[in-house]
Amino acid sequence: MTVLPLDPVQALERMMLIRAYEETLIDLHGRGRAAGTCTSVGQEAPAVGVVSALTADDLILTNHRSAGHLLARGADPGRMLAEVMGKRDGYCGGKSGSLHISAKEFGVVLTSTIVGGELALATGVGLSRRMLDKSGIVACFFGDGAATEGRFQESLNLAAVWKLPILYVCENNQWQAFVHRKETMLADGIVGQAAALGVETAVVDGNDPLAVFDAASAAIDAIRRTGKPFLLEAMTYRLRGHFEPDDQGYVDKAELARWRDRDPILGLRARLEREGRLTAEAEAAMEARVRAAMEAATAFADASPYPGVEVLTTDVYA
Amino acid sequence: MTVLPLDPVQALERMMLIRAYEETLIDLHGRGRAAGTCTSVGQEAPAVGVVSALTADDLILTNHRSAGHLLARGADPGRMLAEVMGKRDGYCGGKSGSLHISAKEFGVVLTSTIVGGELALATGVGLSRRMLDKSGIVACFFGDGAATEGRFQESLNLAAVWKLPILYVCENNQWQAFVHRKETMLADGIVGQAAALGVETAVVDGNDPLAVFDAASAAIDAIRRTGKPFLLEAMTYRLRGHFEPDDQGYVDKAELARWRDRDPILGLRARLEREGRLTAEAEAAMEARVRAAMEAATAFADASPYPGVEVLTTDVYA
Amino acid sequence: MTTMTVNDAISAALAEEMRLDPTVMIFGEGVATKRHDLLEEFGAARVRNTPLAEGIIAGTAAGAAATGLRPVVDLLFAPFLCYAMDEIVNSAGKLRYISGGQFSFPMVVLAMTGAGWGVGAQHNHNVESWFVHSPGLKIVMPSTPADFKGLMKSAIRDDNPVLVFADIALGYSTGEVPEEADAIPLGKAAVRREGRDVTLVSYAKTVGTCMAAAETLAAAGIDAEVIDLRSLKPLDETAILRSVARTGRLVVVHEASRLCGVGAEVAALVAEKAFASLRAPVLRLTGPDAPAPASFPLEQAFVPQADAVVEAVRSLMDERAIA
Amino acid sequence: MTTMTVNDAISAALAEEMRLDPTVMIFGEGVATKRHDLLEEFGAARVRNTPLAEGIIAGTAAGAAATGLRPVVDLLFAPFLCYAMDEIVNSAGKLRYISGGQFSFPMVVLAMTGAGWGVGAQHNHNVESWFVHSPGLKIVMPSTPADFKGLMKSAIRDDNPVLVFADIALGYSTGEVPEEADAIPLGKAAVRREGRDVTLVSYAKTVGTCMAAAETLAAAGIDAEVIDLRSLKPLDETAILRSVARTGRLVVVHEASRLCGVGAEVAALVAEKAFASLRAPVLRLTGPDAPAPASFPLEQAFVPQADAVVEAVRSLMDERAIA
Ligand SMILES: Cc1ncc(C[n+]2csc(CCOP(=O)(O)OP(=O)(O)O)c2C)c(N)n1
Ligand SMILES: Cc1ncc(C[n+]2csc(CCOP(=O)(O)OP(=O)(O)O)c2C)c(N)n1
Ligand SMILES: [Mg+2]
Ligand SMILES: [Mg+2]
Repeated sequence: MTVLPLDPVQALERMMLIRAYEETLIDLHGRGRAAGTCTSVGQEAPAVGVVSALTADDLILTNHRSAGHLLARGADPGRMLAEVMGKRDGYCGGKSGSLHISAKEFGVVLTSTIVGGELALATGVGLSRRMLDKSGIVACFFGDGAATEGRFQESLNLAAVWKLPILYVCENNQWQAFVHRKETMLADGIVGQAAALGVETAVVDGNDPLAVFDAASAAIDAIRRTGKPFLLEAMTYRLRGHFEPDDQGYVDKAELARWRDRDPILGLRARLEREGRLTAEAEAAMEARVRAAMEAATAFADASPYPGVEVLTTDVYA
Repeated sequence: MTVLPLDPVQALERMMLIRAYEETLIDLHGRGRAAGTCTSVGQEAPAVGVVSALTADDLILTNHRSAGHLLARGADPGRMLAEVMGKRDGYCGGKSGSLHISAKEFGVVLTSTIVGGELALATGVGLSRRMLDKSGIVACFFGDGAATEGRFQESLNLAAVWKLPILYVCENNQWQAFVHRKETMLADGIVGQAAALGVETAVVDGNDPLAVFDAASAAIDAIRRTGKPFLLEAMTYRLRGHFEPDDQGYVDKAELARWRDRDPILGLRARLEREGRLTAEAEAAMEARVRAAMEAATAFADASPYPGVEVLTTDVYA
Repeated sequence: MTTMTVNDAISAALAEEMRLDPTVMIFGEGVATKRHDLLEEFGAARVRNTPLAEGIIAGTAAGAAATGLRPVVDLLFAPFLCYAMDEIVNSAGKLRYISGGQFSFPMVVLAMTGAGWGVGAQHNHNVESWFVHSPGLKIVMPSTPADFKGLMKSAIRDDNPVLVFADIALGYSTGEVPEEADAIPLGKAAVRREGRDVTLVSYAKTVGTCMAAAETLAAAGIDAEVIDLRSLKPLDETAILRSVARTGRLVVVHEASRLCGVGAEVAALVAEKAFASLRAPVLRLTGPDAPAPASFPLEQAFVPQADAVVEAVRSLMDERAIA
Repeated sequence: MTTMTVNDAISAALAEEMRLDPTVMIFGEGVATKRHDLLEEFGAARVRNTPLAEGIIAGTAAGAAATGLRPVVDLLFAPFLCYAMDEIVNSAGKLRYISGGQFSFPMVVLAMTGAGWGVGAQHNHNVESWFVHSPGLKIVMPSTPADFKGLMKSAIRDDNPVLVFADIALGYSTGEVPEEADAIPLGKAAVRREGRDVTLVSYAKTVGTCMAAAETLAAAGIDAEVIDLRSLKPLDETAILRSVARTGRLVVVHEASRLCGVGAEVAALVAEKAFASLRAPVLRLTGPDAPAPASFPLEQAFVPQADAVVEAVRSLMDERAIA
């Protein structure tokens, strides 16, 4: 299976959709219609860049900050919203909540809100690819915080020793809930640890979707070629709080401002405009499509009923 | 507090005592008088080398292969044997078993037989040294297998970030129970991981007690000077099986033979003889002292009664 | 008396004990950020953020406790304790015994649990009975601000590892707390309401459920006694047995699931030691044997409701045959 | 029929199921070294040694199970499961529910437990009740080679995570195993001895204790029924209730400690659903609420003995007042 080069305009629209989805959710939450949630505002580039480099056979594991990964993969924002709102038509029937969506039909397996959970499961998904002679690889998204859980070492070590086809994607967004990364590790990133375990690594500007796409494509090529795991660390920033609502009172204002200036959506848009690849009309059309998509999604989720209590104890056992 | 240079002749006698202690235990086990156990035969050098570099204020955490650490610290082989035999005069009143001896009076705290347990506790002991303004450092002994548990990363990372005065001593004996180290990690050792976490490291010939002493002394100096943790990896070999009895059927005979030739006791003895620092008489006297010590120890342990059932539920709560 | 929330009561207990004893400290993921007052008053050495790694947080607490400190660690949500089971159960709970009494482990583990936040089964799982089953630990799970404060103080002063579970739904509930609150001893239940017809035993948020049920029952002429266990270990067996000896009927109510839960223990205790007084079957009303759903109506349905308690009691009152 | 040990029965079940289903595999610390026969027959891809890291072993099993394999993992000793609680409880046990049924977790976790090896509390801790309390899991803890083989086969075929606890003291005990042993369904208890005066409910090594007690009691004219639960979850409530309905007396015996143990569950079940038949208090004989000591005489004293069972039953038979 071959992956087409990333169309930067499409990448922009995808990022805009992710942003709009999360802003919708924040708005719904503000109006008491959805639970609080973790957004990925500012981190749209790793989602779009990495997921665009995957094929349909590849599987994804992700964490509590997963909306971008799902949307980049083509998941329906209406069913996602429905899930977050606990509605019956959500991907998991409303049982999973705001942080947990998995969607088997898109190969988004096993979203874990236990930080580190995705790392613990990824090796097994990689192992099944190997043992069942599947061609797909596994993309495992996790945060810099997850990398301080011991499962990080255990997962990478096993993947290295067993040669499992896993693309580890660390979205190093500088924050671990209410703690800055600098308080939890001495190095600025985690590639050193991966390298010490024998895992090949690369670091990429996590606010540039095109750079991420290229780095991910190269990493995936290496995985398909060697069968071995690879760790890609995308340096980015969590522009909003940990969990909505969050006043970010603990955030260094200058640092936040610096990264706001590097907003991945504004950055790509400016670049495309500069390069004459994005007209005002095209932009307006994109905005309209995104707005329409989110309106439809909200209407869908609103219309979806809550599950009946009869499902309280279904799906416990197979 | 200053540490005297290691007297090589005394180091030899200490190693001989450790060896004799474990051979006594193997013998007692063979005769049904003691439970099976994990010996450190072949690994006497890191025990004697590191422990001799500690002062009385320093604390030790160790694992299931701990007899050498205890004996090097001056623990009474009689009370140790009594503990292993489940007798009342054992250091822990017979409750701990063959693998678990801790002896507060010697600063040997919290022996864990959960592989990795000592790594998880060491940071707390280091923290209490810091917070209570104690001068001592913490020596934490663990195996190459323990280093594949995620607690290894977690412990070193926290020690690095919090600047805890811990000397991590990895006795890399090439085995993790019935699995060769080469099956569980790609690198030949673990210093790379420690370095990636910002922990200073050194590798030493773990079959040469004098080299270990020098390396440990330098490491301890660094810890006392900088307040930061240090990892010393001693490359050695488990000459016997994982747990007595064990026919070592799974061990590569050539590798075993190579390391037998590097037996740390034979090595030091030959060297001292070569250098004319050990006479036949001195050697005989040492052997006699060790034999006498073990005879006395065995007699002591034999004479010690089993604990009464009334202590079955004592010491559960403070 | 001051009125305060459960969250404030916990903070007050922490501050007071840290003032009294310089060896008390607190650390955890975001602790220094979120407990800024404590950071200001006691400084960065005693109030610390940690890396995101529950196992080493709990292990550090155990190692520190064994060698002279009194650490409090906040592990956030009860399911995260899964990453720290070895340190809590195998180390803190056992190493005193294993060492023949050479070491003790004066430490406190804090965690939130329970339905009410809609965030699903990996944040909401009531696992207190695991720790009741394990040796060497103490467990408290209060229902009022005063109890949170008083029991938290005792937990910090205790020379053993104590787990304090805070039902998330109670965090912002308010109550009267004595100005100079004394420590409340671990292991004593509170009788929230006296009654002679039936004993309702509960803890955490479902104490309120039982109180509501008792009101309804009272209107129907049924006089329910409500016991709030507060401490799950040590368990106040005397309070339970004394009550059942009088009422002859027992319903245990909790949100944790039924099998091998605290309700099973209370029921078994009574079936052994108060059998002669029992006039009706012992009932348990618990959360279902399922992970906690996130969807609001399902999450509500997960928790035993006052109606169901009323109904259970009524069914017991009808068991005339046995009386 | 062949005579074999419990250990051989487990091996035989593994080999047979691996022959039948190519997606079955086994891994763990030393598995490929110690199960050399399996390695020879099925090759290094399906029989693997792992690094020493229980969490990732269990997590790998869960991830593999969700995506097409049927892994069996050997975690060695029950206390080591503490390192894998997140993967077993939060992932394998919950992610089917959380995902709204999108995934299932056909995996088996093997672990040894129980007194008899003298190696102390960090290797010997009977924690089966933790998993009974947790949703989404199944637990078996057999007492005979035939049951180990038959239940192990069912565990491997089951589409849910199943924990198989092997009482270490039973490893070398022998028994008859049918040549072409069929899978024994999970969730069915076995009546080891019929009797009309008292029901003894147990599992693992204390089933033998109950059988011995029953012999002694028979000599004294007391006819004990002995139920071997085999499966702790699903629990065969019907078998327990049917028996107690007839005998009116119940003693539950296990080595795990008392509080919130399986015995509490069985007692509570009976106090609710067979109350009318009960003619005497429900008794539990369990290990003490203490870590397991290593010293031989203490370790022996840790385990409930036949004498104590006999005495407990006698005390119940004397409760004439209630009959
Ligand atoms: C085991 C565990 N510990 C703590 C939490 C609470 N928590 C949720 S997200 C988070 C921060 C995670 O940081 P990181 O891995 O960097 O991901 P990010 O949120 O920055 O995307 C924390 C502490 C959790 N869900 N699971
Ligand atoms: C958590 C845990 N897993 C497994 C074991 C069983 N076990 C005891 S020692 C050992 C090997 C440990 O290897 P290493 O750390 O290298 O120490 P060594 O025995 O070589 O000294 C194993 C697997 C254990 N005691 N604890
Ligand atoms: Mg982060
Ligand atoms: Mg080793």
